[in-house]
Amino acid sequence: MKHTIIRNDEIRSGVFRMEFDFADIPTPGQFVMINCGGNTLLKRPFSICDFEKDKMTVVYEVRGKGTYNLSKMKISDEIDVTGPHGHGFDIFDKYNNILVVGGGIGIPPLLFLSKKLKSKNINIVLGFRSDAFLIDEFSKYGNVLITTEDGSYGMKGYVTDAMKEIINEADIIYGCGPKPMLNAVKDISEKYKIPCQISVEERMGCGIGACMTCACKTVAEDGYHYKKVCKDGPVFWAKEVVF
Amino acid sequence: MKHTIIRNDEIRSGVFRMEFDFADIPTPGQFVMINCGGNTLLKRPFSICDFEKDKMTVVYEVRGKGTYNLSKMKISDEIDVTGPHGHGFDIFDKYNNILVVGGGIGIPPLLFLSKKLKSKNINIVLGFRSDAFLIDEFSKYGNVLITTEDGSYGMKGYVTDAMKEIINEADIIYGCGPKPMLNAVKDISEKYKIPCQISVEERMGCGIGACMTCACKTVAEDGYHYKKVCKDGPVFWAKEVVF
Amino acid sequence: MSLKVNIGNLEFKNPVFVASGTFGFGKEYSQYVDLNKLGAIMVKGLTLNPKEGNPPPRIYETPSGILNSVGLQNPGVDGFLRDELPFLKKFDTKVIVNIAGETIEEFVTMAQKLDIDGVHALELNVSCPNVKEGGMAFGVNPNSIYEITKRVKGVTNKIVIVKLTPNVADIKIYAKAAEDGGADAVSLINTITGMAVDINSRKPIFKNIFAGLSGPAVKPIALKYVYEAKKAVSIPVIGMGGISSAEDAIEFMIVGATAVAIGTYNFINPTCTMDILEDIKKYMNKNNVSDINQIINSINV
Amino acid sequence: MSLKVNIGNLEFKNPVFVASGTFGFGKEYSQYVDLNKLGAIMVKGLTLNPKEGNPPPRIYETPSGILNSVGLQNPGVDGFLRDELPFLKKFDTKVIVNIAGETIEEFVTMAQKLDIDGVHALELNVSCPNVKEGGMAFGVNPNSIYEITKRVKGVTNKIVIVKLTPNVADIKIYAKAAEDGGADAVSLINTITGMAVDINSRKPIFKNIFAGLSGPAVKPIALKYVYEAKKAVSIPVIGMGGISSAEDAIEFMIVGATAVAIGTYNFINPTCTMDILEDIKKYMNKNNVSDINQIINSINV
Ligand SMILES: Cc1cc2nc3c(=O)[nH]c(=O)nc-3n(C[C@H](O)[C@H](O)[C@H](O)COP(=O)(O)OP(=O)(O)OC[C@H]3O[C@@H](n4cnc5c(N)ncnc54)[C@H](O)[C@@H]3O)c2cc1C
Ligand SMILES: Cc1cc2nc3c(=O)[nH]c(=O)nc-3n(C[C@H](O)[C@H](O)[C@H](O)COP(=O)(O)OP(=O)(O)OC[C@H]3O[C@@H](n4cnc5c(N)ncnc54)[C@H](O)[C@@H]3O)c2cc1C
Ligand SMILES: Cc1cc2nc3c(=O)[nH]c(=O)nc-3n(C[C@H](O)[C@H](O)[C@H](O)COP(=O)(O)O)c2cc1C
Ligand SMILES: Cc1cc2nc3c(=O)[nH]c(=O)nc-3n(C[C@H](O)[C@H](O)[C@H](O)COP(=O)(O)O)c2cc1C
Ligand code: FES
Ligand code: FES
Repeated sequence: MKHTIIRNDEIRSGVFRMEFDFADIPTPGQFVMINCGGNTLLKRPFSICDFEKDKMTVVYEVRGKGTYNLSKMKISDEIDVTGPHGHGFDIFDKYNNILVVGGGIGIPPLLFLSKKLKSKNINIVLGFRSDAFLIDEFSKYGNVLITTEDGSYGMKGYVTDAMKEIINEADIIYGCGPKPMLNAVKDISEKYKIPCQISVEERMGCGIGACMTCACKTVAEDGYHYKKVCKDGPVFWAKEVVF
Repeated sequence: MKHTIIRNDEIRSGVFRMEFDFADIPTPGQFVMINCGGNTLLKRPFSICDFEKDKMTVVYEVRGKGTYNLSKMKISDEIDVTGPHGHGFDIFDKYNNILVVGGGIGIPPLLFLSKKLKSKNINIVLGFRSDAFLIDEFSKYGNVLITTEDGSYGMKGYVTDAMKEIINEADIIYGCGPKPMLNAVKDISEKYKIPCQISVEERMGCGIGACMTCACKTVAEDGYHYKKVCKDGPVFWAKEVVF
Repeated sequence: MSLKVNIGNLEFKNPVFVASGTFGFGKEYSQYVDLNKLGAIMVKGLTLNPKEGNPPPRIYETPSGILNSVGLQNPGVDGFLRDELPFLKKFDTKVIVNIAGETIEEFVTMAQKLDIDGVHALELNVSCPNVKEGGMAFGVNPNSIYEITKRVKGVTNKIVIVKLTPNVADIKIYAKAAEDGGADAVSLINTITGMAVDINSRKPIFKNIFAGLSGPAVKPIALKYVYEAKKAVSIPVIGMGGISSAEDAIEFMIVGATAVAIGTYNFINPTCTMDILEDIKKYMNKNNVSDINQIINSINV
Repeated sequence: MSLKVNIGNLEFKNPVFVASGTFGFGKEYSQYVDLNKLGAIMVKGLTLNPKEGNPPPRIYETPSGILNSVGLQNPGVDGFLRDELPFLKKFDTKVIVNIAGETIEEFVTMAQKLDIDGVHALELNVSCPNVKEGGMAFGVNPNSIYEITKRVKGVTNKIVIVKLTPNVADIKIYAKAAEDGGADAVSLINTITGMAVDINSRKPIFKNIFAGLSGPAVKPIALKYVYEAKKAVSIPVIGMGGISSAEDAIEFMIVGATAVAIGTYNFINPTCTMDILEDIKKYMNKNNVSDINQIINSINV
């Protein structure tokens, strides 16, 4: 399962966009597992940011040694990738008004989602700490609203602040980002009674549902149930997830 | 201790010549320790094959994962190298007739040695299993005699066969190669009472004399003594070494 | 060339198994691996009742290894029989069911429920470091090992394998206790207890503080335990712990393993078991070994 | 910012030590490291008489680790005093002399010979896996640990540190035995017993069959032992096993290590101790820790 790197550019300080050849067609919200080489052992999960015939894009932030190694790879180097894995976002014909909400490095999978949405009215709220990325790409698929924590770009504040202004239009919310953001998005969706799907993260072993390490606590009749982020998710209905 | 690779070519199937920038001036027979990257841990020892102002050459054979990783490195990649380490060959003004004997991947350090020898009469016997390498380079410094085990190049047979024909001329022998060859060279040197220095190999930890892992059995008054290949050697007087 | 090995009265088509807890119930890996080609599948550890396991995080990477603290999340024996066994029965491989009781009685009850068609062997997990009840407490007590083995043997016709923990000083005593209890084989090693700390919060990474180390890092330790266990017993030993290549697998067989199980490395390369199998054949060819049994316990000391 | 730590009545300028057997007698590394900057140097294990050690090979790389079987090659106590101590005395660091007796009497004799200027502490090596006499046999017996510690304490004014082996099931008993014997500190872990096999010759790589595993691979295991040891005793613990970075060192301190020692990683990066020291300072700065003692044993469970 070797794949050749076509592109690996730093699109913002510490954030890279990597493209590699890949044949299997994914759905939005799915992810791939990449062997980052060096002395890493486990493959790392990355959401699919874009896919065109035989070409996959992931956007990643350098956080530890795996993503650091990845950032040092060059065009025509080969990487070991498996996937696409997991259960992505469900797309419904019945919803015309879509609200897409992303934060930080949770934003990449929402690009592929936005591209695949066929609805008329798509509002995309993207939150960054400071420098933004992928804005032009998102603009092709909907109305983009940017928030930054330091106010350096777009609105100053959090995505949840921006969301509130357009929430009344929304028939469904799709979210991906850090846990506190997802928790806040879940709360808003419940308050406004709008269906909401979120993509969650957890550390993974196998990535395919065999090892039970990627537990996500979900509500169950008799209390709670640990579902698998890699197989049942990474996208869950917000109301299912116990934070 | 980062050094930039200037060249890394396959000079014969499975044998590579790597050049990198290096400032510290070595003597023939010394070695460097190279971090081969990937998931190797210990640095690997490699003899210095050549050195010109700020430029070091090593020639290595792909044997395991370290040398495999090394062979995949590209020009301008950086490698972590320490050295020069160890006690190399002693060069004596008093000897005019030199016999240099090398086998297989033990040959590289003898090139740097041959270059530094100032004697008039240098015979160089190089043994290979089949394909030879570095022949042209050696020819600059002495009379080269080649043996191959399969007879594909030069004389068919072992270096020790070829040695016998010119042994009478020799004032000193320098040898490097696989253990059985060194043992045979030692025997010949003792038979003909010719001083002989050989470079031996052992697995290493630190490479600088601190860990006691690179033991070479040597003769001692009270039986034997384990000397350190990395510090006392890798070059020893043949008569010292207990095979 | 014969790759067949025997444990008790059971014949396995080859000695390459997959380790409990790393291969689910086979379904997920069946997209990568032809399950028919595996010597055996050791399924995820089962408890009598369904178990939710420990809160996340449950996995943490260490140098050439992983710490896990799954805490035996599993659907319970009945869930397994209902939802998983039918799928496994479709394949021509051996199914080894790993069971972890909180009490001796639970082991017995599970063994009874599992004494049915499609299950070929039981692996008694007396060595799970990630659960509070039972688990390793049994595994570090030779009397418990003896007792559990004997009681389970009394109620089942299946081959009984006892899975040993490496968290003991002298493995020989524990292997012997299993043999004395009537075990058909012992398997080892389970994970080695370890821990990790988040230096920013100064909290242990895992809620349970400790977790189990597996993967290539543990191989030299596992190999030593297998060698020692084999010296202590005459029943077969199933070796595991850090195997990632045919070379590793052969090392384990040379020191005495009749079969080997691959755990963590399935995560790194999902087809590694197939590669290992092919490379074992190459090794046998190259070394003129016509029967894999010639390798087993052939160490030359 | 203060990096000073205390063990018994001895003050160390910082908690970054180098582990016995990996740093010789300091001389070799002095070209890479300013020895004055080290908290302490734990010198290569000494025996009463010079010792030649085991035949090669003595080292073998494993995933993120190494197996070693040096077998305590060393110049003996007298050789050390004559040829090595004078060099070490030139530096402003603490010298901890690691000693390994084959008998309790040998420990006592060595301690007496070493009760001189320039030696700051003794580390009793009751845990070497690579020698036949003494070594680990002492380390797996709490009574021996107690006895050796008590006897040595009776003849020396130096700080006495007892080096524990991880090849036991319950480290707490052994740490406690050292404390009860009067030890000023315990240090751990020594190497973990492991093995490796050459699949072509089917022989063990090492003549002694077993060897000692060290390096990053063992870190999660070492951390657990240090955590447990610290819970069992009130004397300081010196933590080691697989440390390769300041993060690792801090993990050990958080779980209870008053100081840490770097072993194998010196081979990989000869200046790693200096890097670790600098990065510990950065961590302290970033986390507003003014005194390193605020980190020690600060685990938040
Ligand atoms: C389904 C899924 C999709 C993801 N998509 C993306 C993406 O598109 N782009 C991107 O940059 N990152 C993504 N991540 C996170 C990414 O997997 C981690 O950043 C990466 O594994 C870190 O590897 P490392 O070796 O660089 O860091 P490590 O040294 O392993 O760890 C560095 C930090 O990353 C955290 N981390 C490690 N593994 C994970 C994990 N599996 N999930 C979350 N955090 C982790 C650790 O807690 C630690 O704080 C995704 C994670 C999941 C589970
Ligand atoms: C002083 C000295 C100088 C050397 N000079 C050269 C040189 O100029 N060119 C060259 O190609 N090789 C040289 N070697 C050998 C070289 O160090 C090994 O081939 C290399 O370490 C193998 O690394 P690996 O990761 O590829 O193989 P590994 O996977 O580590 O092992 C593959 C094989 O190499 C053998 N090996 C491993 N380490 C050593 C070692 N330290 N010494 C000898 N054999 C070893 C193993 O026994 C095994 O059979 C030298 C060794 C020494 C001690
Ligand atoms: C995520 C994970 C879950 C495991 N679950 C079980 C289990 O349920 N029962 C069991 O006996 N062993 C379990 N193990 C231990 C493995 O079966 C195996 O003994 C151990 O991981 C060593 O092999 P390895 O290094 O090849 O992984 C588990 C291991 C891992 C990594
Ligand atoms: C080559 C080598 C030699 C060692 N010699 C000794 C010794 O003489 N005395 C001792 O107490 N420990 C000895 N050790 C053990 C180390 O001091 C240390 O306890 C162990 O290696 C774990 O630390 P590390 O993983 O950082 O190497 C030795 C370790 C190695 C690798
Ligand atoms: S990562 Fe293995 S089950 Fe999800
Ligand atoms: S390699 Fe450490 S002493 Fe020679």
